[in-house]
Amino acid sequence: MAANTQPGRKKRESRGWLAANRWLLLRRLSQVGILGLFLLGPLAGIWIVKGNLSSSLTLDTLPLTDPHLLLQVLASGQIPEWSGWIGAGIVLLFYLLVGGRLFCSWVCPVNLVTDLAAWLRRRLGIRQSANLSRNTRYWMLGLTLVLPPVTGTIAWELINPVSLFHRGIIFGMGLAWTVILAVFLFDLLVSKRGWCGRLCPVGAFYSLLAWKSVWRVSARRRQQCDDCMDCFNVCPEPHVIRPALKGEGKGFGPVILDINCTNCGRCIDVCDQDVFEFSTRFKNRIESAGDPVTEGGKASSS
Amino acid sequence: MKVTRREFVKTQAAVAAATVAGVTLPASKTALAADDEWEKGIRWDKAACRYCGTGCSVLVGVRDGRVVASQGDPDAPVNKGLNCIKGYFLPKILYGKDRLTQPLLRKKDGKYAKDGKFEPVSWDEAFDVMADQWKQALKKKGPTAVGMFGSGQWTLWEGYAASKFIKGGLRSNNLDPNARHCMASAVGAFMRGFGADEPMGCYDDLEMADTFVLWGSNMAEMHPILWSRLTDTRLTKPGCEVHVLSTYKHRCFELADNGMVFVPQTDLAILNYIANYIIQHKAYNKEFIEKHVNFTKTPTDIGYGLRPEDPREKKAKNRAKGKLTKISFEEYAKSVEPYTLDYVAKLSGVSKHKLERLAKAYADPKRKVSSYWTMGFNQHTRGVWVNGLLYNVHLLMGKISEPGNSPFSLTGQPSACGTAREVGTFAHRLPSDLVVKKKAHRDYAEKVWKLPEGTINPKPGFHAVLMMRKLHDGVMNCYWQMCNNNLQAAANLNNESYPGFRRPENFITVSDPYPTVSAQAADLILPTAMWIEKEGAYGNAERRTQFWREQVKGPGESRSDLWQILEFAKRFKVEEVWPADLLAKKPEYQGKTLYDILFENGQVNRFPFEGKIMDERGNAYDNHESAHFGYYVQKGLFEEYRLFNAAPEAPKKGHDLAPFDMYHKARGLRWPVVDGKETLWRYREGYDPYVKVKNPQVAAGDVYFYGKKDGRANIITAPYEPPAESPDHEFDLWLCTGRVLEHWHSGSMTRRVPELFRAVPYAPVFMNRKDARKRRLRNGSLAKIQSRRGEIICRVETRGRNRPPEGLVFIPWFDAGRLVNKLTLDATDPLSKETDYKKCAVRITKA
Amino acid sequence: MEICSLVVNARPERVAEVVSGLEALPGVEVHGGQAEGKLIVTVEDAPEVAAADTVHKVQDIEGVINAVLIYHYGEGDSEEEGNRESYST
Amino acid sequence: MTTQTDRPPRDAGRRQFLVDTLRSACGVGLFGLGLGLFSGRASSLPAMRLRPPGALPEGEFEAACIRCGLCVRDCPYDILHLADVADQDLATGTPYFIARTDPCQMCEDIPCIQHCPTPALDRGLDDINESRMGLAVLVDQETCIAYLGLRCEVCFNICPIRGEAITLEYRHNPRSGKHALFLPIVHSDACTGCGLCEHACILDEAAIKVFPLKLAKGELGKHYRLGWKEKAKHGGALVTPDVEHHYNLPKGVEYDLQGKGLIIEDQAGKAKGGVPETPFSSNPLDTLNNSSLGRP
Repeated sequence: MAANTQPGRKKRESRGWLAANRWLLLRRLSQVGILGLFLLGPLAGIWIVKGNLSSSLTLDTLPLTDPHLLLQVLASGQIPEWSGWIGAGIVLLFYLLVGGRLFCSWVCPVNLVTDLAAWLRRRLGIRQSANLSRNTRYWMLGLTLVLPPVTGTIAWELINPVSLFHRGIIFGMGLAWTVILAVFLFDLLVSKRGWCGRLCPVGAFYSLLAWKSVWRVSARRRQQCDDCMDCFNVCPEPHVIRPALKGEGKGFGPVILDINCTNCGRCIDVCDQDVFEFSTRFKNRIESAGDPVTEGGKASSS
Repeated sequence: MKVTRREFVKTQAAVAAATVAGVTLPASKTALAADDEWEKGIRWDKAACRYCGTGCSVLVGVRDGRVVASQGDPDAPVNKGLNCIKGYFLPKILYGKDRLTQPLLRKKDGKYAKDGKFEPVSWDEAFDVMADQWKQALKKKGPTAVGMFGSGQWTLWEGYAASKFIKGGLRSNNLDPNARHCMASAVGAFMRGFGADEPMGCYDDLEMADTFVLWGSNMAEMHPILWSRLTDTRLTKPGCEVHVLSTYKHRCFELADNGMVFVPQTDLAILNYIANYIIQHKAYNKEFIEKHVNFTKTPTDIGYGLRPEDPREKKAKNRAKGKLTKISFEEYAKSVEPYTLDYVAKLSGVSKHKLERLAKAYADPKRKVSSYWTMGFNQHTRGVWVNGLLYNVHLLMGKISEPGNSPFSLTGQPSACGTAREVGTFAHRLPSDLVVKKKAHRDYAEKVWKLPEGTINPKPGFHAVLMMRKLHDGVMNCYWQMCNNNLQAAANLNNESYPGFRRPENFITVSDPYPTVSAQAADLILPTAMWIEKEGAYGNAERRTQFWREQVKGPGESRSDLWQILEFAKRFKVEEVWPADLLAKKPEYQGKTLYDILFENGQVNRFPFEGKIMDERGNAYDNHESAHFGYYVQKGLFEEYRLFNAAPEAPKKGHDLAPFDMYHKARGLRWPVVDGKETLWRYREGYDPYVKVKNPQVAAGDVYFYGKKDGRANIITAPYEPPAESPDHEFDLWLCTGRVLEHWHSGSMTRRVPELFRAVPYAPVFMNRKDARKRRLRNGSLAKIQSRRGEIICRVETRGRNRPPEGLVFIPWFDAGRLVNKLTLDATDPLSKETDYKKCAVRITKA
Repeated sequence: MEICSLVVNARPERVAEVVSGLEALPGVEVHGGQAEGKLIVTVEDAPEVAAADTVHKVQDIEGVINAVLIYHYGEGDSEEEGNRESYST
Repeated sequence: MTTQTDRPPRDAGRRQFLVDTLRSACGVGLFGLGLGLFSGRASSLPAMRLRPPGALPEGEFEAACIRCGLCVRDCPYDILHLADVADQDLATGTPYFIARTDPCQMCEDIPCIQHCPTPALDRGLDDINESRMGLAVLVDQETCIAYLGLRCEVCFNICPIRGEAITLEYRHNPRSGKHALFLPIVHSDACTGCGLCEHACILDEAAIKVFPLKLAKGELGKHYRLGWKEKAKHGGALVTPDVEHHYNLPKGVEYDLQGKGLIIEDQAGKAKGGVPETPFSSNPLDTLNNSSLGRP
């Protein structure tokens, strides 16, 4: 069971540390890079981008707005300004095209906290995890859209850790760290990958955008899989791997099409057999059967 | 002061018994019983406010050697318990964080060096280095190489001691006060018109008059309590009218029934028009003119007091000439004839209707008119003329020296009258209107000061602007600036005063409580005890002299200006400064120091000092000068000074001051004080005791201007002449400078009060909205203001309290960070030598 | 510590005499009321002379019409009065 | 569109599914309830915190503001802050400023509202003087030294719309007898609530404070109008004007109904009111038209 606590160790030993963490580093670079861009203004006075993830203005021209937030504003009965609509449209298009929950692993600052919690949980070998259904986050998403008309305010934003943490870093933390600490402890002690995996409505919202997103992880060389289970241990959403990796018999293509996959690339990093790689949703042919899988084909996930 | 339980219970018992018996116990008992711990320990005593010429009286609360509270003096007739916002914060000005506590000398590796860094030194070392520098200068170039720049914020005896030391001791007349910047033109006009300085009316005219005319005076902000009284008269007296004339709209316009904004310098034309109106309508007081007035003419085209080589000076036909020549009434009438309503309306930009209404107010015999003016008239290249033109109007109507009718020259500083003008610390004057030019005056001064005949130099010394030029040229090498911040106040800082301060061979000493702009450019800084950290006396605008006792000790080694002057005088042996023949006339002075001769002369050290000054309520006060010198210095100086005004053989009459002790009891007395009785209106029989003395046959209630030999005042003609520098295509805006209510002068005290700094932190440039938009500026944007002499950067204020017309901007000069006097031109009134801070040409661009 | 206060009615013409008489007594202080002829007097216990005795003596002073006790404050023995913290902070 | 999950046999699976759904539904519901209550409390703005110019009224502001901080960045004087989680009295992340420490400088081009992505800050506002961030109220007339007769007027001097938002009422000072009081009076129709006056107030605790409009303003009942204002607006009496009144009066007594009332001329023929030298009115028509001789 040692492998369980240190997924990717074999890869690290055989191919070196870099190969075992390539995508992880890139992801962190992206997350910290985006944070850095926002911090350049207040810290160094170089105003490339103003605002925060909820809504921002790049070089005083390009507006970007979080679509989920815009929905909540709409739900509370307010009609956003044109810059709000355009900003949300751009972000929506991007994630629809590129990668749905890409936001969670490549942009969201809270992911740093939950990854840390998951890593620590693995190292400490904490195994008990509350049996929370993964669909709770969709109920939460529903809640965030129901509360505004009922309470007349965007209630979810009062404690939304994603915007709180990001705004805290840029505009001053205040007591926001308590909410972040709660998320960390929740993930560490109460439920494995509890927040991102089960509760976060923001993640749920972006997962909906992953419906037809192009950039996917594919288990192309799934035949070489030696069942070492490292990918399952390290993946925040383990249930997405099974059909792509083991579903050849049932006619599943090699591409992980589940909308909950955050495209984090950890599986690619840790797999010693190089089973996984980034590719697109179109390359979903089942090698053995020879015929390409049409969109509507059984192999594609609904 | 601890109150033991026993005493507390005993007081309770006494009060209980008193209430039963219906007896009132003396206040202290009941106050004790009121048991307000904090109040009990405070010792209250009266003092005159440190700031403007209004002269409000305040009570200062001291506990454990620190000023802990203040209040308006409810019994003071001027302010009756009220103050303005600066007065409210008086206790805080003593305790700025960066208060100077030790003499600081520029030194490099242990020795004085012009480019050294300031290091703390002892008083002895400071005075040794200073005396050495002064003696070198005296030896090389004689008395004109040294000079002192005094202040209208000095106490009476500080001015008197400085005058004695510089004029009597060092035999140099280079002593000028900063009152040269504020009241010199007023003095000039008083002397030419009436032969005696200081207004003839008093503050009660604020209640007696029914028409007020303000000329170049933002009373609402510069004399707040007087404005409060004027407003009250306007509210409560039916038919009362307020006319306000200024080059921009300020706070007085809120109350003005007839507000007029005129083009700078055209006040000369407006006044001539009014005189013309009065003559055309035959409204003048024929009988008054025939009995009490002479008509005279003054030379015109007299230049602008610039450096001789300036083209404008070369062009002047009668440069700085002021000799009056007699003319007839008809000639005078003809001289004002050209100033018709049309001409003046076009020239001044004021509508005909408004001008006519103003002229009617003056010409209506039933109306009691009081005119008030300050720097708008005095800081003016024709200041003496414009003061005179206003007196002409009042004299034509005979509306003068009577309750309600009063041309009243308001004073800027708290003791410009008391110290600078009455004590005569001007470069051309001796105490109480005597002048160094006249032999008789010099003789009398030498007699009083017990100096050999011929000590006092007949030639007037360098006035304020000339001093800066002489420093710049290296003609004058030692300069002692006391109780003012002239580097920030003097005009043309970049080209005149700053180079003068930093010229290598000059030695600049500044005495100040705080590290001001002047101190930063000085070579030696002497920490000064301020305001109630020394026994003092101020004379306000209505000839009211007010005393106060020393309430608290100055911080660290700070000493009063008086102490510094007397102590410095000890450094000069009489042989080092007087020629042998002069000394031969008084051989007993040989080997003595100037201090011995001038201050231990049997008169100044006549009154003993028992270690404490007591008041009538048994409170004891210190007096650090008297404790140091061993006699009651202030009383000695004051009583000797009274020989100039109260002694029977004094050359100039009508300036009598009461004995020293009366002033500690009274809330100030308005001189001349004869047999303990004050004078309210001068030159009017019944009010002024000297009228009968000088003219026994005067009719009851009639006027006699005894300042002049024939008892007649002078109406002096003066034409309109353009200012020294007007806007042109390159510098297209007028610049006017001045003050705001919340700050005093250069802000060295008031900007150290947190609340006042927060209220008005930095000097903005008040600008008309259209002018701002033409230059792509708007409210709050940074603008660069340039003149031919310098530039500064300020924030634009288009919605401020002052609303300039198009073509004019206003910048207050309280901000040490925005030295507006880098822009101003050092043009002066050639007669009074007072700088015109109200007009120069600037351009403004986006910073 | 014992303190009491009295109103001492004295003949108007002999007030000065009464005042000097009163102040001669130990622990007596006159606070005011000379004008009205009604003297406000406080009596404290002096060393080995109780306040009560002094009150009686007041009656016997020449020119005193009568003395009325208004306020009386008695407290335990007076030594610890010294160490009690005084009123002002 | 549901997620792929592997399924145990049919009926147990359905029961399991129902249980799961119910559990997460009520869990989320409870959480929603708590959040709703928490948000309710945040809608009453505390006295000390004011919204930027052009903000929607308090109830709607939190609904529109998406807490992006663009206004905080655009304010040239850095007066705006975003509310912290701990600020129970304020919706987290929404912008506010505190007048006493950093008042709004009333920029004419109002930079802070130009990039707001939602209607929280009304971009339509083009004149800063139209904004209503709050209302200044001179709450304490006992400590305001202007009301005590001193010449302060710091709040009047600093106000950018002096003369409309705040004026000085001159009143006789009865105590001193010869001075006037200069009383600052705030007018709610012009005051924008920028807080410059509260910032400048020289007292240790400001006597003039800016309150949210709801706290500061009373409201006149819709049913009642102010008669003199209506008459002025209307330019004349709304109803038929009063007739000319005539009275039986003893000799030498006049009666002015709308003005001075009873005017008793004293024996010397001089009416108490004015000071005419002659008994005749200066206007001949008065004498002619009011003469009893001419009555039809």
